[in-house]
Formats: sequence, structure tokens, C-alpha cells
Amino acid sequence: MMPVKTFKIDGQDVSGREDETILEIARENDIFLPTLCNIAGLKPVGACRLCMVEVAGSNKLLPACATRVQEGMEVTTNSERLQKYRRMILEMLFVEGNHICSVCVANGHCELQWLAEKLGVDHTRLNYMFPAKEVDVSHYRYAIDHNRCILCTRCVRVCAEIEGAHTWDVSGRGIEAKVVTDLNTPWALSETCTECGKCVQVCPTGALFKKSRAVGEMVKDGQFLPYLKTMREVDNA
Amino acid sequence: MPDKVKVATVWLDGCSGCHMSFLDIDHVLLDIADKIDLVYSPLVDNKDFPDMVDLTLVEGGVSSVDDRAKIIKIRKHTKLLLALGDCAITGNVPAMRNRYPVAAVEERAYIENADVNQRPPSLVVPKLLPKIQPVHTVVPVDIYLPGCPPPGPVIRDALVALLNGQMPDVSPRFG
Amino acid sequence: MHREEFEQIVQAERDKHRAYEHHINVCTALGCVAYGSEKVVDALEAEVKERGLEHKCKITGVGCLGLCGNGPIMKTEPDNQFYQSVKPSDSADIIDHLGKEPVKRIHLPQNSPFFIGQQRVVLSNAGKIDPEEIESALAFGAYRALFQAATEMTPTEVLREVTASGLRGRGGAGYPTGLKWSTVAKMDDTIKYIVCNGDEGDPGAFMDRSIMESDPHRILEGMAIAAYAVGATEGYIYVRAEYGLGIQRLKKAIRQAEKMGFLGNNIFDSPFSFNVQLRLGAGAFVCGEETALIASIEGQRGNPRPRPPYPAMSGLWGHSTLINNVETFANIAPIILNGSEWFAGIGTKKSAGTKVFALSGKVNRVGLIEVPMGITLRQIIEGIGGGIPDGRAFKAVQTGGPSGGCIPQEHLDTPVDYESLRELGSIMGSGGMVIMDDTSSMVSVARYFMEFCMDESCGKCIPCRVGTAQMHELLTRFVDKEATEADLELLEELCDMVSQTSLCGLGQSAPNPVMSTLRYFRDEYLQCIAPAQEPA
Amino acid sequence: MVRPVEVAPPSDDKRWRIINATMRRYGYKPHALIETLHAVQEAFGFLDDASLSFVAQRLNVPMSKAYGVATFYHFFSLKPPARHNCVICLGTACYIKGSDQMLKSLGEAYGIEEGEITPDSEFALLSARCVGGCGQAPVAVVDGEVVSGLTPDNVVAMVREKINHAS
Repeated sequence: MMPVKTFKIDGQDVSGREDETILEIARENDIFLPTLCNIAGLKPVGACRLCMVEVAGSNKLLPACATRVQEGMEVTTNSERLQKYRRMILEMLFVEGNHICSVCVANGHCELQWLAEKLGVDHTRLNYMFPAKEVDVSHYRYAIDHNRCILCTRCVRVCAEIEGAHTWDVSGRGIEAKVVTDLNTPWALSETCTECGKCVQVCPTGALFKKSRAVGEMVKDGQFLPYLKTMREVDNA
Repeated sequence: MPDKVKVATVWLDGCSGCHMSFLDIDHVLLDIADKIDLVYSPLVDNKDFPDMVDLTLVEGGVSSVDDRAKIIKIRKHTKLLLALGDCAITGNVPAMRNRYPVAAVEERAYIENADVNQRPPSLVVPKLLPKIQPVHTVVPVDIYLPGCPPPGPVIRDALVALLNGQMPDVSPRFG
Repeated sequence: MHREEFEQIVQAERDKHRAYEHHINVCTALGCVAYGSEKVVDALEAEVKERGLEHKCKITGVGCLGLCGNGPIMKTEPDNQFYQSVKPSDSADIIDHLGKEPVKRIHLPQNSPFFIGQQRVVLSNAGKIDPEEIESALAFGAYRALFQAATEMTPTEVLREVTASGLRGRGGAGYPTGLKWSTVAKMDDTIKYIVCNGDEGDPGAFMDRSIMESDPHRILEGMAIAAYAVGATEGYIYVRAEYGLGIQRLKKAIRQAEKMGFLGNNIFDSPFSFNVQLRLGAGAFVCGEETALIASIEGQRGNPRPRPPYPAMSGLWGHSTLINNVETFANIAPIILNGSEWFAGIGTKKSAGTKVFALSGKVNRVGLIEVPMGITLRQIIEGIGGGIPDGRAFKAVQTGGPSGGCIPQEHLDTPVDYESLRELGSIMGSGGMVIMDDTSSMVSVARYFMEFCMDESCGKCIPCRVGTAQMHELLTRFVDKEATEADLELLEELCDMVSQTSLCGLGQSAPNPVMSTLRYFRDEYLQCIAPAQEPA
Repeated sequence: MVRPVEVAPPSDDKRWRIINATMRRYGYKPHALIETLHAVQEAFGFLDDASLSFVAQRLNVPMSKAYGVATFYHFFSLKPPARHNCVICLGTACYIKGSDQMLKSLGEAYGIEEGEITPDSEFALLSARCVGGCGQAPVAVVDGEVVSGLTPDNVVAMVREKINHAS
């Protein structure tokens, strides 16, 4: 028997099994927490830092996706400080790549774009970095545009954890980090890719897409993977 | 009519789609027209920016020395500056040139892709800045209306609010 | 093995050592090697041979003697005379003067201010033993503490000693070592690991390298005692691949210790077994962070992961793991041998013991020093370090590397302990202490560290990956004197956001050098703000 | 116990035996990846697709993961090394004493930027975050040997002398 803990999120009494995370319980109770790297069904990595919450008694912010519930904890999900940090995180994502929503296949279906709208990001004071990033259109069905990649590593995890192919991984580090197939091989020449398309389905932006999709046409297929439970759908449900 | 609000619009490096969208607000345009004086705009024939206007809508990013001089001057002569659309706010599509050196961009545009008169731009073409920049990195901006273009109703609501003396409260999105 | 047997081995080595009338110990740690100390060893050996003194006079390549800036350094025993900047051509004179007045022109007097205020605990055998010969280490007490712990004490007694000593982690954060050990000891896990963090990556720090090069057995002994105390059987030493000499000496030390039965199965014929493996880093500063280090030992990218779970609960391959830094382990043997009370008596109440610092930068005497905690920064810089060269004025001392800060003149009388340095906006760090004079621009220094953090960011979490690059860009504007007031405001906001939201210590502390220079040298930033531009 | 995959080395070069021995010592376990890549780089001077692919398959590590590891750690190089190299230390102590200027002087003398190799593959100009020689700052490591007593003015001559001496 897994012990159940009761605690508070934004003053609301909630309960969760001790192996559940704050994020899971928040979602269960329709309490909004933004996420980008998290996706139900894949191991949490705590990388995007959007779901950081305040916990009374600790001066450190904690990622809700990677923090287990504890008896009596008092969680605050939406303080002014957290909102400010979240907006800044989104701004950072916008300036580190080349996100040109108006010509993107995912326009209108993009989690980054949607979160920016929801959290009220209408411009950024950060410096656009305008990096020179590649596009790999070698594959006959799929393509990756690194300009739109936010390094959430959902593709890496779904490929390794669910498909078992581990075609994707992250290369380099820091601001130079990039997802690659095999030995940075063009996608078409990958020896391990099974062409299952899971990576395309979990991508939160228009970085991974099906070919022949025009602007705004890259809609994720909700039926394709039953565990494709993004924050967005949960919130819209 | 002394109490008419003086409005200007300016077109920097963009496709003019935001101006089109502005015109897309249909009959509200007529209501607004009663309340404003469009003193300077690509839509009207007035060469000089007036001494002081109440509101300027700027479309497009700052791409050339000419754009930069223009927006710095306009900022001095306008009370409220509204960045209209993604190009003004992020650089957007025109900023796709930013990863290439200016010389390569000009080579591509004026020589490689030209059918006739293959030569670099002449003196009358304003010199390009190394990178297109959002307007607010050059001068302070008061209001942001992202979108490519911002939909007509968004522009309408923003203008109506401003004419009523309120800051617009819209939740627009990029793209 | 009984105590008598162990004592016999030690006594035999001591006798061998004492059979020589004179010892000449030449530093062969990296610094002095760069000054040509190996040639000095060769010349001395040739001279001894020529005079037929091989049985009377022993030349030993030893570890760090401290004053690295004036290398090669050497010491004669039993005369106890130090020589500095020794050249091969000095050999004859040095041997002529053994047991007599020292050679004046290269003499480094014992009463040199460099030695005053220093106290060697961690480095007590550095410069005495031949780091490549376990016999030499044994003659100076190596493995005696392990013998005592493993054969005469219970694990609980060892834990109690370490806890009572007040030792805190020397890697920088100062977490109580005893508490860490007790946590791992309490974990109910079939396999436990000991990991020694030798991935010293702070620019301006070379303490751990010196310990590895000078007294590798001290580290192994500390790890083995820890293993005994917490119930671990496997150990890993993770060393930067750049530390070639240290790696070579550690490898040799492990082999020799295994051969003597101090590592391996049934140590001292007891049921206690402990095996140590060496793992090489490959050039990633972030691997000093414990979860990243664990990932790296597992053969993966050095990406940190969120804590909890802490390594004590789930570390290497998911097992309970104790991670301490090189210097922390090097403190263990003396604590066991001399008792926790002795150790707690050194330093201050909350920061017990000594700390090794790598003193460098714009200071007259550059080198490796070991001082009791609580000594003031002034005593170190003006006393041991001999002040600022070329008649320039002191400006700041940087401690804690890219995670630390710059401390100005007015705080020089602050005692060196974990809490005081943190209050000043810096940290103890692993022990780098870089002195800057009035020619150093604090804005450039801040940018230098930000560039470091940007290059070393693993890229996993957004605030660190993008934030460091953004702050670097802003700081470049300041260095180029093109910044605006808005830039300063944004820089401060980024400092706050990155430190609050980053995943690991690298990102959380990356803004520290900026925040501390903003705190003490804000004027320098303001001077870099360009006057408002008129349109062209 | 998983039987190691039988994979033939990329060539019959004898150095592959050293690589194989390294992997065998760790039981062909995936966690031997970094140690094995160290062995490859020591034997061949750099890592290429063939060696990465061989090591990855032999250790049962996904290729993308091997590539990710090889590019994460800056000690590994995916390009063939130059005949000589000079690593300028940019540690704090060296930086304070002008090592960035030394880097500039050398870059100008050899016509390359930091991290580049001269077109004739003779000389590579590299930098390190700290070689731990802070006591002798500023220092450089020329063909593996630590050199001290450098200034932006003498560094080019000192490096040339070291290199000429070696060849």
C-alpha cells in the first residue's frame, strides 16, 4: 500500500500518493502549471524550469514535475515572482532560436506560442541571438528545423524510452547543444530510425514535422499515441 | 476640430500586411476616422512628420540606417509609440537575413536573383544595418501588438481602448 | 594483520629512511616541473654518484613544497633548509653545504613570512614523501589511520569521530562531512559506493592537483576509511584528464596499495573489502556537480539532474553513494590518528581545521598554502603572499572561482570561514584565491567568469543555457562601454532569475561574480554606460 | 549476461587491439564509453565516425548517445590533430596576467583563431580553462609540455623554439 499524503496547492486541499509529483496532483485538480519538457508517459527531466513552484518553508524554488508530494507541504504555483520568471524563460526560448511563427508549420498548434500568449509575453527585452541553425529535410517523410527546437528532449526520450530505437540524442553542450540522429547523420541515412513518427508527435513546436505540411498545418494527432498528454490538452479538456 | 487625436503610422521593414490589417477593421474605421486625424502615414500624402503626434503605429523592424534615423526622430515627436505586428516586435521574416552578412544578402538579392541590371544597390538605396532589430531595441516602445499580422479586431480593440484613454488589454500572440 | 605486523612494516621503512644521513627533497609537482625541477633531480643524482655518496645522501622527487611561483623548490633534511629557484648548476654547492650553513644565494629562510601562519594538516606529508613509493609514505604514517579504523574501531566510532571533528566539505559548499557519511551509513542498500571528486575545474585552483601529485595515498586512505564507516565496497576517483601527473601517481598508488593489501579484499585480513577504480573526466567543469559527476562515471553526458533524490539515497547506478572532494578525504587520516578534539581545536568553531588555498594572480608570493580557518584575508594576502608586486595597489581577491565573488579592500580583515565569505557575497569554494590589483577591471573579470560559465553550461536547463549567454552579451556591452541603463537593469534581473531557477549549482551560482562586483564595484559598471546617443 | 556483439574493428590497424583490451577490461559494459573514447583518442589522436560507430556497437551504446558524449566533453576531438599544438591557459591567474593577449599574438603569428589548425596541419592553437599551473601564470602547454615565463611579446618566439626543437 502506497501511503497517501495530503497537502495544499494554492490553499486548496489536495492529496496524492507519495510517488506522485506536485505537477501530477496539480493537473489532477485542474490547477494550471506551464510545462514544456514534461509530457505524461516519459521520464521527467526538470529541464524547462517553467513548472517551478514555491513551497512554504523553503527559499528554493522546486520543479513541480520532479518533486514528490509531501505531507503538509504548502505549494504556491502562481506568485508574481514565478510569473515573472516563467515569462523570462519563454523569452529566452524565443531569442535563442529563430522562431518565426508566421511561417511555421506549427503556427496555431505550438505549445511555445500558446504559452507565450497565455502568460502574456508580447515582446522581449532579451537580445535575439539569430543563430545560424540547420534544417534537415533529407528524410522522405519527416523533417527537422533546428531553428525551432527548444531542446526539451521529448523526441530523445520518446525514441529511447517508448520506441526503443534511441535514434535521437543531444550533442554538444550549452548554447551549442543540438539534437542529432545517430552520429549526426542526415536523418534519411540513420540506421536506427524506425520511421515511427513518435518524435514528430511529441515535439511541442514546429521543429519536427511531417513533410508536405504548410504553414499552420502541422497538427498533432491526439490518437496517435495514447500517452501523448501534453499540458495543453489537459488544460483545454 | 482641436480635440481630434493625432495619429501617425509608419512602415519600416515589413510587408505592409499590418497596414492592410489596420484597414481590415471595416466600419469601425469610419467611427475612428471621426475621432482621429491621420497626420502621417503611407496611406496619406504627407511627406513630413508633424511636430508632435499623440500616437504612432509602427510596422516593420529597423533594417537600414534610414529606418533607424526615422524611428529615432519619430520617437521624439510622438507621445505613444505602438509596435504593430511581429516585424516591429521581433524582426520576424525579414530577420531571416540576420544570419548572413549584409554583402551576401545583397549579392543574393541584387545579382544572383536579378534577371536584368545585375549590380549592387545604388547610392539611393539606404545602407542596410548588419542585423535587423526589433523597434524597442532602438527606441522605447509603449504598446506591443504582436501578430503576423495582428488581426483586424485586435487592432480595432486596441485603438478603441486608446481613444477612450485606456491602455489596451488584449492577449495577442506571435504569428 | 595484527598491529605488531603493521608496526614492523612501518618500522622497516622508517629504518630504511633513516639509513641515509641526508635527504634532498626536490619538488616534482607540475609547477616545479615546468621550471625544470626534473633536470635538477638528475644533476643532483649525478653529483651524488660522482662523489660516491649514494648510501649517505638520498635524492627524492617529492610533492608540493608550497612556493610554486619561485620553483623549482627543494628542501634538505634533517637540516630543514629550503632552496628556491634552484638550477642544475647549483647541485655541487647544495651538496657541499649539507649539514652546514645553507647556500645563501638560493636560500629560502624558514622564517620567511611565507611560512608564518601556515599549518599543514592535509599537506603534512607533501614534500616529505616520494609520491611514487608507498614505502616512503608508510615511513611517514600512511595507512596507520586506516589500520586503526578497520581493525580497532567500529564503523559507528569512525562516524562519531568524523562528526565530532566538525569537518565540512572542502569542495566549496561546506556541507558537514559527518552528516553526509551518517546518511549513507544509514541507507539500507546492498551496494554502496564511495566517490572522490577530483574534477577540480575552477580556473585558478590547483589544490586537489597538488594533493594528488604529492600524497596520493592520503586520498586512498581517506576513501577506504569512509568505505569502512559507511559500509561501501567500491570506490571511484574521478580526476580531470588534464591532470596527467596526478593520474599517473594515483594509478601507481592504487596498484601499490593493492599489493600491500591496504586496498582490495579482506583488508588487514579483516572482512572489510574495498576496491578503487580511477575514472577520467574529459573536460567538463559541470562534472564537479555531484549528479553530473555520477552521470559521467556511468559513461554518459555530464548532465545534472534534479535533487532530491540526493546521491546518498540514489547515486551511482541508483545505489547509495558518498561523494566527497579530494581535500575532504585527505583530512580523514589525521582526524582518526589525532582525534576529533584535536581537529576541532584548529580553525574556528563552525569551520574547523585548515584549508588549502591556491594563491595566485597579482601577489608577490604565488603558491599553495595551507592555513587554519579563521585566518584573515589580509594575513594571507599581505603576510603569506607578501602583498602586491610592482608597487601597485590591492583591488580585490577572488575566491570560489566562477561560483564565487570578488572581495574588496574594506573586507580584508574578514576571517576565512564558510559563513563569513558567504556573507560577503562570495564562497569558500574549493580554494582558488586570485589576487587582483588596480589594473584589473572588475567588469572584465565578471565577463571572464560569465564566459567560463557559458562555455561550461551543459545546456540542459534553459535559465543557465540561455541566461549565461545573455548575461555574457550584456557584460560585453559594458566592457565595450556601449551599455545603457536598461542593460544594467536587465543584467540584474537576469542575475536574480538565473540564480533562482537554474537546475544545478553551476547555473545557480553563475551570477555570483557579477552580483559581487555589482555590489562592491558598481561605479565601474556605471562608468561603462554610454552617454545617450543623438540620432545621426 | 549479455554476450558482447561481435563487431569487426574498422581496420586491421594494430591499435584496435588496445581499444579492444580497454573494453574487455570493463566487460564491454556501456559505462566504459568514456574510458574507451579516451583510449581511442590516445591511440588515433581523434575520434571519427568509424571509431565512434565501432565503439558504440561493441559497448551496446546507441550511436546518437556515443556522439552526444563525444561532443559533450571538450577533451575529445572529432578532427585530426595538428602535428604540433599549443594550449594557452585561460585560467583566472593566467588571464589576470594577460594570457588572452598571448592567445592574440599567437593567433596573429600563425594566422588562425583559437581552436583552429593551420592549413598545412602543422600547428593548432588551443585554449584551456585552467591547466592548474597557476603558480607559474601565465602558462602554455606546448606539445604536452608546460611552459612558463611567457609574455604576449615573447610567446611566439618561445613556442616556435619549442616546436623547432621537437622536430
